Amino acid sequence: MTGLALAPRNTLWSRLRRRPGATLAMAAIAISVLVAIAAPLLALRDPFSGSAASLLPPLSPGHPLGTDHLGRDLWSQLVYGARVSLAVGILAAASAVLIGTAIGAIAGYVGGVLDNALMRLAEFFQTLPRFVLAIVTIAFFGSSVLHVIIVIAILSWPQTARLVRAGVITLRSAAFVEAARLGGKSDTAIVVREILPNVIAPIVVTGSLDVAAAILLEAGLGFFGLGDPNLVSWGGMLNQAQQYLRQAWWMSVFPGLAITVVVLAFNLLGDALNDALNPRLRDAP
Amino acid sequence: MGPHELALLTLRRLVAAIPLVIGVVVVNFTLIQLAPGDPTTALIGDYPAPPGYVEQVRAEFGLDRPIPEQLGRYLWQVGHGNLGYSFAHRKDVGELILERLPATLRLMLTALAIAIVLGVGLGILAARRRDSPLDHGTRLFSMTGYSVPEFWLGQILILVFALGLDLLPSQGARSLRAPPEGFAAFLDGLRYLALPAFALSLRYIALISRITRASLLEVMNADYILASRARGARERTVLLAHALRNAAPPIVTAIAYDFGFVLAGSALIETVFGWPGIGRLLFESITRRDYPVMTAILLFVSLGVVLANLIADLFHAALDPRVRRP
Amino acid sequence: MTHRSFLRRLLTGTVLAGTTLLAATNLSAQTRGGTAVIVIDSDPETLNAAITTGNAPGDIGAKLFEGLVWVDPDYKPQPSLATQWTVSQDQKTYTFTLRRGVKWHDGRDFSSADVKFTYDEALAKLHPRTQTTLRRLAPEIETPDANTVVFKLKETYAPFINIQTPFEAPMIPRHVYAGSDIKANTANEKPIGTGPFKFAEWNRGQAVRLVRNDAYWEAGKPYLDALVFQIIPQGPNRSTALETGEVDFLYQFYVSRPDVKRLADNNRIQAKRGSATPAVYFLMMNTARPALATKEARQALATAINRDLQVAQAMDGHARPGYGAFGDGFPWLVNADAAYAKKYPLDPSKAKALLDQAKVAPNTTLNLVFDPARPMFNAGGQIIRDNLRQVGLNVNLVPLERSVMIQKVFTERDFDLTLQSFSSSGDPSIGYHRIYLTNETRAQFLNASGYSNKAVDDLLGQAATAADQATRARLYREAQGILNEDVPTLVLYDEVGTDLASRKLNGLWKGVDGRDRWSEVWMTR
Amino acid sequence: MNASVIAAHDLQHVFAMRTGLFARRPLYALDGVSLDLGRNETIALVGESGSGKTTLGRLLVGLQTPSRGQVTYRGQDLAALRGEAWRAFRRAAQVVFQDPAASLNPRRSVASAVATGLEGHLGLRGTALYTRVDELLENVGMPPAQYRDRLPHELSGGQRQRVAIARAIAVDPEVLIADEPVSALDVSVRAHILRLLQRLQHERGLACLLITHDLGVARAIADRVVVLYLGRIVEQGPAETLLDRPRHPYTRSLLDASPRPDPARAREPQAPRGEIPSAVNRPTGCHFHPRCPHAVDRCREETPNLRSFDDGRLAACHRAEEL
Amino acid sequence: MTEPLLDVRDLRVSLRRSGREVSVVDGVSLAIAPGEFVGLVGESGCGKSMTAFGLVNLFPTPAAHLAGGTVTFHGGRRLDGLPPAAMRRIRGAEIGMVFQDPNTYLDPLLPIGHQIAEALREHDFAGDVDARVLELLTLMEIPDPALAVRRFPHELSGGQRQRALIAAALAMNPKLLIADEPTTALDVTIQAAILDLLRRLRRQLGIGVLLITHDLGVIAETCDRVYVMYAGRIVESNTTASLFATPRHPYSQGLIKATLRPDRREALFSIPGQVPSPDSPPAGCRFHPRCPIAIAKCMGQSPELVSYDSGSVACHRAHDPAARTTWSASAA
Repeated sequence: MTGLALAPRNTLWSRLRRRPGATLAMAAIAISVLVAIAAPLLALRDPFSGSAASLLPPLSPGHPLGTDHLGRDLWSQLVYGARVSLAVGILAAASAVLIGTAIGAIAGYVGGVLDNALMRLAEFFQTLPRFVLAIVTIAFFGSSVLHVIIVIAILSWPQTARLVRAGVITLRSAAFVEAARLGGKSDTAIVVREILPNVIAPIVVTGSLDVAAAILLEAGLGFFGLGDPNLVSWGGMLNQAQQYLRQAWWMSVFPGLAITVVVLAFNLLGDALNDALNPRLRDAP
Repeated sequence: MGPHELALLTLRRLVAAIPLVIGVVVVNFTLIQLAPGDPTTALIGDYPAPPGYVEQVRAEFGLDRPIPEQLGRYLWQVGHGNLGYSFAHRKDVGELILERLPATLRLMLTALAIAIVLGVGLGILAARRRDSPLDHGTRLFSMTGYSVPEFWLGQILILVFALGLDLLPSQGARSLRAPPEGFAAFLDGLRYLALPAFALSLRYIALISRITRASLLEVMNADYILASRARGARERTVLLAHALRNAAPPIVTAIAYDFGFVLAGSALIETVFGWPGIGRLLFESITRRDYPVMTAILLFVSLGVVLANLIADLFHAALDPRVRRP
Repeated sequence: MTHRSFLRRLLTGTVLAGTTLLAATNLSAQTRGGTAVIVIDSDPETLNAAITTGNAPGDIGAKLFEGLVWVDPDYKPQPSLATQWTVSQDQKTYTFTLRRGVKWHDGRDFSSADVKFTYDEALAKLHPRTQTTLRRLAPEIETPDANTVVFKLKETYAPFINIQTPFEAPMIPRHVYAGSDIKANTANEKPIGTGPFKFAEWNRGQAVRLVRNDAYWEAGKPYLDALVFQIIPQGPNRSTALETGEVDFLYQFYVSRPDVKRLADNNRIQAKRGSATPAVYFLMMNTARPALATKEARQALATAINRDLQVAQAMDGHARPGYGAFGDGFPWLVNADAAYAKKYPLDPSKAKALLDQAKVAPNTTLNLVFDPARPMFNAGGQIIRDNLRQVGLNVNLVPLERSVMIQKVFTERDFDLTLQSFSSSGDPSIGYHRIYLTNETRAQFLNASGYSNKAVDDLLGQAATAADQATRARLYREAQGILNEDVPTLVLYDEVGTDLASRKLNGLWKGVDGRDRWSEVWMTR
Repeated sequence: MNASVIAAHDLQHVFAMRTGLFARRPLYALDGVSLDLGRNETIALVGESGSGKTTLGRLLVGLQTPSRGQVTYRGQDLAALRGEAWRAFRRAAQVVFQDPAASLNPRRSVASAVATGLEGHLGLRGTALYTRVDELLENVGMPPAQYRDRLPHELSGGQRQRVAIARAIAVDPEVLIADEPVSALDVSVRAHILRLLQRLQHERGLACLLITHDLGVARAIADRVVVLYLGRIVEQGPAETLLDRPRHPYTRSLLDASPRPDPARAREPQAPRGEIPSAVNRPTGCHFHPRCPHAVDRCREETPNLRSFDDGRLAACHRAEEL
Repeated sequence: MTEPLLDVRDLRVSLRRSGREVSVVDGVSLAIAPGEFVGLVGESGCGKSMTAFGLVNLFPTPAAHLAGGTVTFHGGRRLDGLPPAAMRRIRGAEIGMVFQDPNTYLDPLLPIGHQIAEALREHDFAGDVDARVLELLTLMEIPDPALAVRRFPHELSGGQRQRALIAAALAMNPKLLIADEPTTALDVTIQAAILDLLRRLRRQLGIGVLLITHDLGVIAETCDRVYVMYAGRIVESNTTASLFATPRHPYSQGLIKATLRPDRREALFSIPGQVPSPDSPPAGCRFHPRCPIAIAKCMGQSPELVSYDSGSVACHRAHDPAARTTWSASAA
């Protein structure tokens, strides 16, 4: 039970900072978020503005990363692409975590038939091939960023739900929860104020990993040409680059690296959080 | 574990899986039916069809029936082992899948074997030398492997190993020009397997090594490990007899859980490497709106996941006497 | 003379000169043996070429099956299963004399009964393209003897002999198919033809393997022992496979355009530029939408869209910029006076003025629907979006999966602009009329622009049945005059295809279509 | 003895225990237990683990519902309480749990733990709440200024248990169930807590049920002792007489087995034979007979009833008189 | 005392915590004669377990390590500084260990016979392993040994599990058994049975036993001699009888007084305050903040362990008569 307890913030922070990967990851995430926010300032040109100067290699005058097959500036696209990738990743993961937490908490706390039904549902969603369903659904609803976010969220919640449920089940009969019950607290207050704060650790960890997974999934959809062509996204850039892999490696390498780095950062952060939050893996008490 | 216990356990898990599988079939079917677009367009080609032709084709394949009726018919057929008829391939779906299945199994099992061997190995190394440079290096490698988009990686691998170094073939599953025989055919197969299997396995190497490491670290803190050491057990014994055995369940669970995702991954990898398996068939059938093939493959994947979970359960039961009690 | 026809003459000349030279100097250079690997992109839906127009079945079918004739690079029919033919004065009766001693792959004799059966039961009912033609011609087929077939047509049809190819009219065996459901016959997976190669095996997802037909009617041919059709789904990987020598032949349909230059520069690879069948890529505008209802608005788009950039970037140079309503793939019909280059040179400020004139509000948003599986549409859409932004129009790109796109565009007509490509199928009357003819059926791959002009309908109707080329040319020029002014559909470019092959292969491109005449291909060892 | 506040009447609590593919067998956690808990008295409930002590405690405060029998609060059946009446009971019966580390939310401060019932039951807010919390902390010997804002992990075990006690008494309960309140604490500080409980019980006239496996703890503060074995009461009576002269062989064996800090006591090994059986496989007759050195045939066949003796004790042993 | 079985001098154990070294065992010396039953008692957090682990240089956390002192074992062999491989051959063969919670110290996935045999196999037992396992189970009075060998931990009761753990610890006939709170997790009746077993084994096998417990009652009933430990140090040692009769150190006195007895009702007593954290031990006598008779010297100067009669004590006021009944005044 104490295994689910989140240690006070300051010590978490210091434990995180002691992990070299975590520091790097947080720095990378912070930079990419800043880049996404400051995209209009950082971009050299309109990312959609084409020219006859197509397939210029990196370090060409005015195009630090070169241009794509339509003569558009790759650096500017990369910078604007960060917006879509991060927005999709973060919003999708946040929605998945919200849905998962709500469902997991209800299932775990109420128990019985409802728990059974909800967990069957979760199991069911986990059995479904996620990527394939995402493709079908996006093809059906059309490829807008909002749809991508919704689809990823709907397909990603079960993991969080299971973890939250497990935590809630462990805690719902914990002595301090029973004490709160005896203290006349309502069920909602017990779940929200007593139990959930103690199951935050796995939620934060899966949340962070969900961001990584969502960015990858979005890239995969983009790669299959299911991204929104009215926006610049890294997956979409990779899709275009496919055709020019041999002529213009830069079209593929830069967005591919950008995806890898950001996904890696979120994965590393999740891993570090997991280590930092898991008391059984901690150093001696 | 006696055969009786095993049979009972298997039976129970299978019974529990039935509603799940039916649910999967129903939802897959409904979703695909809801999706716009008409499978007959694939059949008709890029040319205006004569009047009545579309209707004729639709009637022929029962596509003009109400969806519940189509679903009912489909369920009835599936229950009788008939997976339907592929428009795009003009062939029985069951046969089509069975033809493609061996290639996918070969790729997936090879990738899985690579992933298990390397993943568990790296996980052990990292856990044994926790917080050492080796640990950090292994984790960074596995993390990177986990973060690289596999389709992108596949193309880079082709660029480097097939084009740049001219070491390995980039496409297909075996030499077609002059198919070798006997042992040479086996080696030939390995050459073709190398790149796609590696590209597919990288993610799972990462996944398995992470879980192995975490699980081992947790187990290594267990009291019985201390007790075994206090008994004077060699580190090898501690690791093999106690730690790995106890750390195995979460690893096995993760492998089983990700089985379904391996297939999704193989849809991408098989497409990139021209591998003649189910993953690519799935990808092709999605682009061709080949409903029966899609539903059948989705069903297969779900069955695969159920089966993988069953195997994992049996593995648990074989490993853990506490689970054996029904 | 257009640039393109000049190029073709030049190329044809070279190839012909080459063969003549070879034939004259060293006949024994044509060695027997070897396996050639040809790329296809996916499993063929069937191997019965008589019931499909798919590319892969056509490719494989051209080696397995034969038509009555084959067509040479000058579009001249050459004897194949028919050794000779006569045409009646009214151009409605065709009499073919069949080759004697031709055997099906299973050893049975080929006869006129097979031809009649193929036409009546397969082509007229099941071949997606030929059946439309035959519906109009409604031929009565007579078989006076085993080696003679007589076709009596209802209408004249200039290209009738030219459709007797293995692609449009492949002969299938009556004794195998008679009395069965042709679409479901198991022979579709293990086909029996008369062609130079026989079916051997089909590994789904991997390859279709054909072997030499030792009993082929043309003695000594084919040269190759076997053909393997390897399936490679992704364009760039197909290029790679050709470079690494894993495959030997890449038909233009399967070529990834950005790779062509690099591949053509490879000294192990030979290239042949030029399309067998003209095809146009165009922007269709929905005239039912207020913003596009006036011809000034549509002319504004024609003036604002950079067709050269489309060619250079969307097609990587493998196209010719849009010439007019029918492109320039058929040089005999082009109307130079009404050419886009004259009427609509790129001029954003003029486009703006036209938009003002048409009272199209600035910042109007137009939905551009396309199938994202086609790379040139993705790129083309982006270019159009960028071009139109310069003149104050917003374009919202709407990529839709093919079948959804068909539904949205052709059935529902819920679009402002759409990118499409139509093949001429060898004659403007087969492939191009449908772009402009009044269409109320909402069937797929017809005119979805809502444009309807009685004058155009009449002109095209006459052009379809006119027997002599000069008349047809005049009718087409007149139609272009109207269509290039109204621009319901803006032709962006004419495709230029390139076949690529390993230099080890010799004797390629004997037919107008690179997939044909593989009986003459041989391999340097 | 005062009138009972909470009483158990013939309580039975059964779990279904899975024993096969479809088979389930009943597990009797409690079987036919009756007990009165009056004002101003402390009853010690003793027995080995698995005897049903904790289950009985939970049933008495309504955290679980019995399979059979009833619990009454001031004569009313708990099962029939609804709305206000139920809330009144909730407030009247409070629990101090065994593990002080687990009974406090690791993320909430001492003050917020003590405030739980004050907010929930009494609806106190703001200054009134703070004042009351401080009083309570003072009352359990934790200077509020020093401890109010601490988190549980910053406290020692004894301090945590004092916070838990403060939380329990905050709502002025009538009944306090203390489930092994000192077993997780060091010997040296147990007395603190017991003394605190004793004082509060006296001051407030609480009905106190002390659940413990430690006869020393029972002896220290209990007025009455109730001995449970395999879900049944085997002996019950005033603490002094019961622990000095046990009537039931089980009570005697517990006493014999309890270590005491007295090397002079020449204790011959008298541990009862075997171990407490599983509640799924209860022995026939007297459940204790397999371990009882005095068992006769009758013990194996006939379940002994709880009988009254003239010294105010009850015992369930066929041979209680002889031994 | 002739040659002791185990002679520990000035043992120190430290923990690495947040980059700092924290001393948890601070100069402990103790000795065990062959066949002697010695108790080590103190509150939790006093360093009892760490002392035991320090003896065999095996710690439950990688943060802990030996920081000094000598450990001399049977035959004058030094255990401190022994290379890991050599230390391993001592552990389980010559020194057996039994732990607190039999539930967690047995591998749940292996039959107990296997775990008992592990001790034999890992030390290359010369005889018939299976026979030896059966013999051990019989010795531990586990019913039906032939069947029990194949049982898994979860199929046994708590008492039987502890017996299995003891069997594994005794498999190689060690000369010393370290038992760390072996009965704390068990019911009193089972505790009594296990203690009976330990006493019998000591008689039968003549092994020395170091029993670590917080329960003076357990000590009183089993041990020949006792060491009392407080905050990482030994504060008093004596024969059991003498210690209980005349405890010299205020801490020992307090512990005895605080122990609750079932046989008589005594005033409730507890030692005020709590064990200091090893991060910041008090200066001087570590017990002084809790000690009612502490004087200025106690705060400044750490008392040495001084021998008297049969025992020794570390208290500046040990010879002050008032220090014999330290807690009489404060008993409330």
